[in-house]
Amino acid sequence: MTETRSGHATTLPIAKAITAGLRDAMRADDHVMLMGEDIGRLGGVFRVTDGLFDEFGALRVVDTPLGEAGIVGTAVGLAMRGYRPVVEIQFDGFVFPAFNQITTQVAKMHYRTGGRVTLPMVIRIPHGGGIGAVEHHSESPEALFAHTAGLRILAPASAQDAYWMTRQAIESEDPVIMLEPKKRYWIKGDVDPDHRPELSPWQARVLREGTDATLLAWGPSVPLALESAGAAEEDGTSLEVIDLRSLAPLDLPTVTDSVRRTGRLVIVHEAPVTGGLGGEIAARVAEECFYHLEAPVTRVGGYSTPYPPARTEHAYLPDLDRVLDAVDRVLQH
Amino acid sequence: MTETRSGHATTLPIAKAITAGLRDAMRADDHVMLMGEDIGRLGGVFRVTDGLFDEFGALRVVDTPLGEAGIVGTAVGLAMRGYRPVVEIQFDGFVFPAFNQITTQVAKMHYRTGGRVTLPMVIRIPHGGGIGAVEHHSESPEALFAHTAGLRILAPASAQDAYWMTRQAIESEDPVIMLEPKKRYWIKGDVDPDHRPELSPWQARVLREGTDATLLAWGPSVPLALESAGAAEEDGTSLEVIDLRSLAPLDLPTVTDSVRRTGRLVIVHEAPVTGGLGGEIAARVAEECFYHLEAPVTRVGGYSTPYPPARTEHAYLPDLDRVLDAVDRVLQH
Amino acid sequence: MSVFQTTIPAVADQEPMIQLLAPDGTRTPHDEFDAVLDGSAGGGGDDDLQTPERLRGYYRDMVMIRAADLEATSLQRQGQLGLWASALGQEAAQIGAGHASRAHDYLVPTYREHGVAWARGIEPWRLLEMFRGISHGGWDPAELRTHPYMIVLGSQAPHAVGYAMGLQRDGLVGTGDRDTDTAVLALFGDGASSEGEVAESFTFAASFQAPTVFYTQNNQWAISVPTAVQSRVPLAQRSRGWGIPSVRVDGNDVLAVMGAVRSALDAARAGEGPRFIEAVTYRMAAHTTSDDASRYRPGAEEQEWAEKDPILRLRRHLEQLGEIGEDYVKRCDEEGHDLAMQLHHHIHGMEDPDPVMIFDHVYAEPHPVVDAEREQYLEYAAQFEDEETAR
Amino acid sequence: MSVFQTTIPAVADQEPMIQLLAPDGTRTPHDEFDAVLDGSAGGGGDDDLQTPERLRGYYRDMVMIRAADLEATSLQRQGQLGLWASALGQEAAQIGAGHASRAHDYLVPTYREHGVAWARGIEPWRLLEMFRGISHGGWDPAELRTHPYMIVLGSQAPHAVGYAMGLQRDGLVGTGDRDTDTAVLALFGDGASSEGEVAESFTFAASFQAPTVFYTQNNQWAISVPTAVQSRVPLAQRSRGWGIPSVRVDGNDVLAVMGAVRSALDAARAGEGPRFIEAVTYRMAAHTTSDDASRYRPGAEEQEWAEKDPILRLRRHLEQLGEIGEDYVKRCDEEGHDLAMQLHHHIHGMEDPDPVMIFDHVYAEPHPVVDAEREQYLEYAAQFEDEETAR
Ligand SMILES: Cc1ncc(C[n+]2csc(CCOP(=O)(O)OP(=O)(O)O)c2C)c(N)n1
Ligand SMILES: Cc1ncc(C[n+]2csc(CCOP(=O)(O)OP(=O)(O)O)c2C)c(N)n1
Ligand SMILES: [Mg+2]
Ligand SMILES: [Mg+2]
Repeated sequence: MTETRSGHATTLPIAKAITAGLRDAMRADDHVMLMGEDIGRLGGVFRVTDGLFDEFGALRVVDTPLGEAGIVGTAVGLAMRGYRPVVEIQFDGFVFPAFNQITTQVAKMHYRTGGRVTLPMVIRIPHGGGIGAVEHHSESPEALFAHTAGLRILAPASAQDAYWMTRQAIESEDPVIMLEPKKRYWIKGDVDPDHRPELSPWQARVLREGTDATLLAWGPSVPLALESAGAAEEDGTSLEVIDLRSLAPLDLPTVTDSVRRTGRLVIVHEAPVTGGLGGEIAARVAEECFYHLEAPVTRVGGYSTPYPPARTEHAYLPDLDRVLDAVDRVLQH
Repeated sequence: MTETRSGHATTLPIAKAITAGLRDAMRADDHVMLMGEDIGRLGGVFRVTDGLFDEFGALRVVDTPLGEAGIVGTAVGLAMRGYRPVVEIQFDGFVFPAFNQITTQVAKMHYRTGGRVTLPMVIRIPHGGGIGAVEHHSESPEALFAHTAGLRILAPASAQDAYWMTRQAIESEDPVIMLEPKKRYWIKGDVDPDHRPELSPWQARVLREGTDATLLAWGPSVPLALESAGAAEEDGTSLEVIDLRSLAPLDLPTVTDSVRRTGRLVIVHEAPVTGGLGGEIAARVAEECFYHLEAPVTRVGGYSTPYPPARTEHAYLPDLDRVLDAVDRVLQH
Repeated sequence: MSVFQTTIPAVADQEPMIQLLAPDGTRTPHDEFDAVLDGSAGGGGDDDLQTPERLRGYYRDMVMIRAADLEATSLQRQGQLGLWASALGQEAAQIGAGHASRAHDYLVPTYREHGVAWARGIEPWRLLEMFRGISHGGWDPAELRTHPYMIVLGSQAPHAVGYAMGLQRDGLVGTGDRDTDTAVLALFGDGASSEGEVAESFTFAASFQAPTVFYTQNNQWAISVPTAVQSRVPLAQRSRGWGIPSVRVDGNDVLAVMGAVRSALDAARAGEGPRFIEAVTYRMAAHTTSDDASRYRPGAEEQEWAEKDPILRLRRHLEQLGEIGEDYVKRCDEEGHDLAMQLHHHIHGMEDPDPVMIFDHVYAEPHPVVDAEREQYLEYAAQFEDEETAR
Repeated sequence: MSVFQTTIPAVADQEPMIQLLAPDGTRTPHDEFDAVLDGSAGGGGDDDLQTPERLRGYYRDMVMIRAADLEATSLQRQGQLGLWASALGQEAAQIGAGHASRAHDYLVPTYREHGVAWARGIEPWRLLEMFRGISHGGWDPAELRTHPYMIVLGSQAPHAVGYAMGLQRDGLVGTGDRDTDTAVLALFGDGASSEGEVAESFTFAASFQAPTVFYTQNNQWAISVPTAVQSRVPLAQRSRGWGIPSVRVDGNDVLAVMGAVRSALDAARAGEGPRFIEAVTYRMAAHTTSDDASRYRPGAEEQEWAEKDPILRLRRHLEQLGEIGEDYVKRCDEEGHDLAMQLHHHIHGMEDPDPVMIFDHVYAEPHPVVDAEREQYLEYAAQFEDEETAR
């Protein structure tokens, strides 16, 4: 694959890093195409596809009719015809009309055909809460996808990851769901499109080393985890922070290595704790680090309720106080 | 509610116990109605609604057009009009076209309206594998529903529970998903329609007491858990067996009480272990019983793959050997 | 023959659009709708919907709801609302539909149905709760016989059909008594018409002949996507492949809308099965306050539609009838202004809810997990209050 | 004017059904389809699809696939298959559609498309893999230009449209070269036609004018539910509300089917957009081997349709033409018998797969979780082998 890049190392907000990733992928491979609602002339409601319609035209940046099953389902057909469709779901809460296609088709086509068909497609979903939105615009459905074998899930939390995960998701021969940290879209970071990162996208990254406990987070919760570690440091507590990055497959070794050192794990995510991905990680870590754990794995997440009205979401979402409270609890053990 | 019962204590297969539950509920309350594909004249592909079309007619036993979103979505409207619809999804794998209605509508209508609307409806799903079927007929999607706040989930594993949970699901003011253990439909048991059980449907039941470890299972895996406990006993191992019964809400106290006594927990379910409901339970038990656990909570379940072709499913599904192997592992700790 | 036809003309743009009021206010008679509007249809004795007084009422309603709508946009700019979805330009399509329904009908809206809500007697501030982010829905659907505002496009359509199936079972269809027979009006946009759930709703409604009137406000846009992407032929034709009779009306013409909606609802309540209406109108504002329409649509188009303004049109008609004076117009404007002020004060006076409400009404019956989380939350929140107090 | 009309007659049962072969085998000429069948349409020079040799070929194909189908049912009874979905009675609808497609077209079947598969050159035992439960799909869709059998009703329809959109992007539509231009045939049943995903597929295909021919075999039943529950009007009309021209043909008439499918595919490949065909046929057997049709449908109906048997019909036609003799009929029967025997031996000789295949092809790229589970499984399975060996 030729690496036609849109530019050299630069500073971009996450949203624009994804734009750059899409653009470079489209320049490098003319079978890469985009589909979704309002992604063409408007450039998407978050402007992530801004400028791509002008550059690549209506055949490669497709404003679709308003049907998510149709969007994902036609992408399956396009992928089987040799294209690499990148689909945008406008908001996390609107992925459910496509759930049948994702669960019974996207996830299973490779398996169903005994490996004869590969399905390289990407489903981009702006994901998570905290933006003051009305109902259905703040969901965190990652656990539903993580329980569905056949899917890969990436959750970039920095501009550099946003750029490269976009590229790598598109390059993957497997279908990838990319969860974009909606409330962090405008956070800037360095992006180096010239140097492919050494770390695989399917691996977690230790963002900050520490000794007293490990904080594990992904997507929109990563900045919170870092902030919490900063605050804890002021109190003399040393927290290791891991950005999970790949939610499927889970990179457990990076997490268990850390927990074996710190003896404590706090997992932070926005989805309801009940049945959330944190439970899976907690169960696995407890299995693998049974004798290293000084305290039970503790989860900080959304409550076991639907996402509440926006003016209460500050209390629903994990925040600095709740994370530190959980850290206190594991340290008191 | 008048209790018009179809008969006195008797022995019935699980499928027919559900039939009796439906019949008695329909006799007791003429707002109870059934909807689904082939549930009328045919009596459903598993014959669970057999005879009800003849007794209650086409307005109360409705053969619908072939659209799961339409079935669940019209049931929402009927419930809002004061009916108590009981919807049949023909097989677990066909619930996904209705996933948007279940996730964004059924689960959230009560919350959305600030409690002004109640949505008493039941979604019956024959659930699980082991019947030698083609693709999409052997799924175990319970974790997806358990992560969706607003839903209740019941999983009867005996004829008596099948009868009474049917009645109680219909009586509930909340929407209930009832997962019916498809491969156990023809297992018989005593049903007493005259005496409402003392145990709430939302509570787990200790089926067998034991001291060395706890086996937790639900739905189709319950007989396997009992069988395993029987086999273990021959080896001198005493296993406590719990039937979880309600998957949402989780009755954690019954489980933790047991684990505090036995110190060990093995969870058995058919769904893929990764992201399955077992992870949530393991995480919670580890949190609450941290100092009581002698070994990590261990899960026996489906692999992290799509449900495989039928001639390999014996290796995919938990069986006696795999359960006993897991028991051995927790005992060796 | 009814204007509700199952015939799709071979050439798409041959689909007629019924108009009773021209943009300059001239009234064209209409064979079928005139009798519907004057109450003489269906045996007669029904309300006359086009008395001068009523017409002035519609005018006032449209002015009021536009004032409220503009105020909501400005409240959003002031940070009082998280978002606002303006219905500017769709007043005739909404006020007409709302008043054409009978009080005992059940209405199933989208999230942009402010005129419908107004006509149903739902106070505007109730709508704003959702856009402010203090609740997900501000009224009791049973009491106001109006479904909650719905966000997931198309999801409400099967609810409408199910409700209508309930009406059938309740014996409230086809009795011949106008005050008994009931129907459901299901609203959705041109964009939402593409959702599979809308199609399944057509299937169920047709199959069970459920008394459902599907009503699309084709406001030309689904955010940035023009209606042509959803359908190459006039949307009105969509339902005919199910045998659901349909009609296309000028949605900026309150009388055409009322004629169509009233007559469709009456057919449905009489047991004649579902109907479908396309009301051709225009979303004058951006999609929502978060949207920038200049990125995708030409100003010329907005200009063109400004000339078809539904409020202006009805006023011109009333002027031609000699049934409206400067003073009435002025009074309406003032009342609109007052309403906007009320709204302003009401919203500015709204307190944020106690977050403990997060845990309320997740379930109707007790739920140990939610209850435990509520307890935890309260204990946790108390810590902070203690800290506050300690200072 | 084409038989593909966008006009829905006001009265449902006025929808014509094109028939070229009467049940007694009499051939009726047809304005439009005759030229399609004899290759003179579209500029001429195309294959003549109705030479006596070809007609005999279709007859033989139908006999063969019926023999295979009956054998499959008996294999199921012997426990060799988990399930079988018989296509008995739908041979003309399937063999006709299969042969009307061109080799470079892409076909998207349901789970009951055995005649289509046969016409595409897919050996019957490949179909049986799925029903036996040793694989979820027995062929390479790219190689055989045929999608896998699909179980979740309607789910394949958007795939067909997406594939067709790919063809457009590949420049394989509307070039005017018959061997280049390509189209997609999307099959689904009368029941599946109610799924929202089929409707969304209509929307996408119409919007993008993707070269997709939607083809419904209305075999009168969706398990126990008659087609009337899915649609009160003839299904052929369903697509017209999207402006997708459609036609209804006698699905037990191989020539009517071929005329419709060939002409629709040719229109699609020429860039004229999607088409929809309803082939009226009958599911002669129960839904599957698990079903008991006597619970819901009258024997009289089955009898009635037996008289419309598609194989008999073609044979009668060939007899009228004097183009078939006792010996040919006998030879076909014998070949059918041989095929059944082959199938029998093939299936009985099939070994069960090693369960380690469970872990193969979950992902195309390495996946640590699946790999670890495979390892665990192998270690675990080895224990038992050791135990076996130890004995
Ligand atoms: C299922 C779903 N997909 C996407 C969205 C995001 N969205 C909100 S409004 C809208 C456009 C709707 O257009 P239309 O139905 O014409 O209604 P209008 O906004 O014009 O009133 C979109 C795409 C949604 N709310 N629901
Ligand atoms: C989404 C979905 N719902 C339900 C089923 C169960 N099911 C299998 S076949 C069938 C009937 C299909 O009828 P039709 O589409 O007419 O095809 P036919 O079987 O007649 O060929 C049903 C309900 C399914 N496979 N997929
Ligand atoms: Mg619109
Ligand atoms: Mg059928």
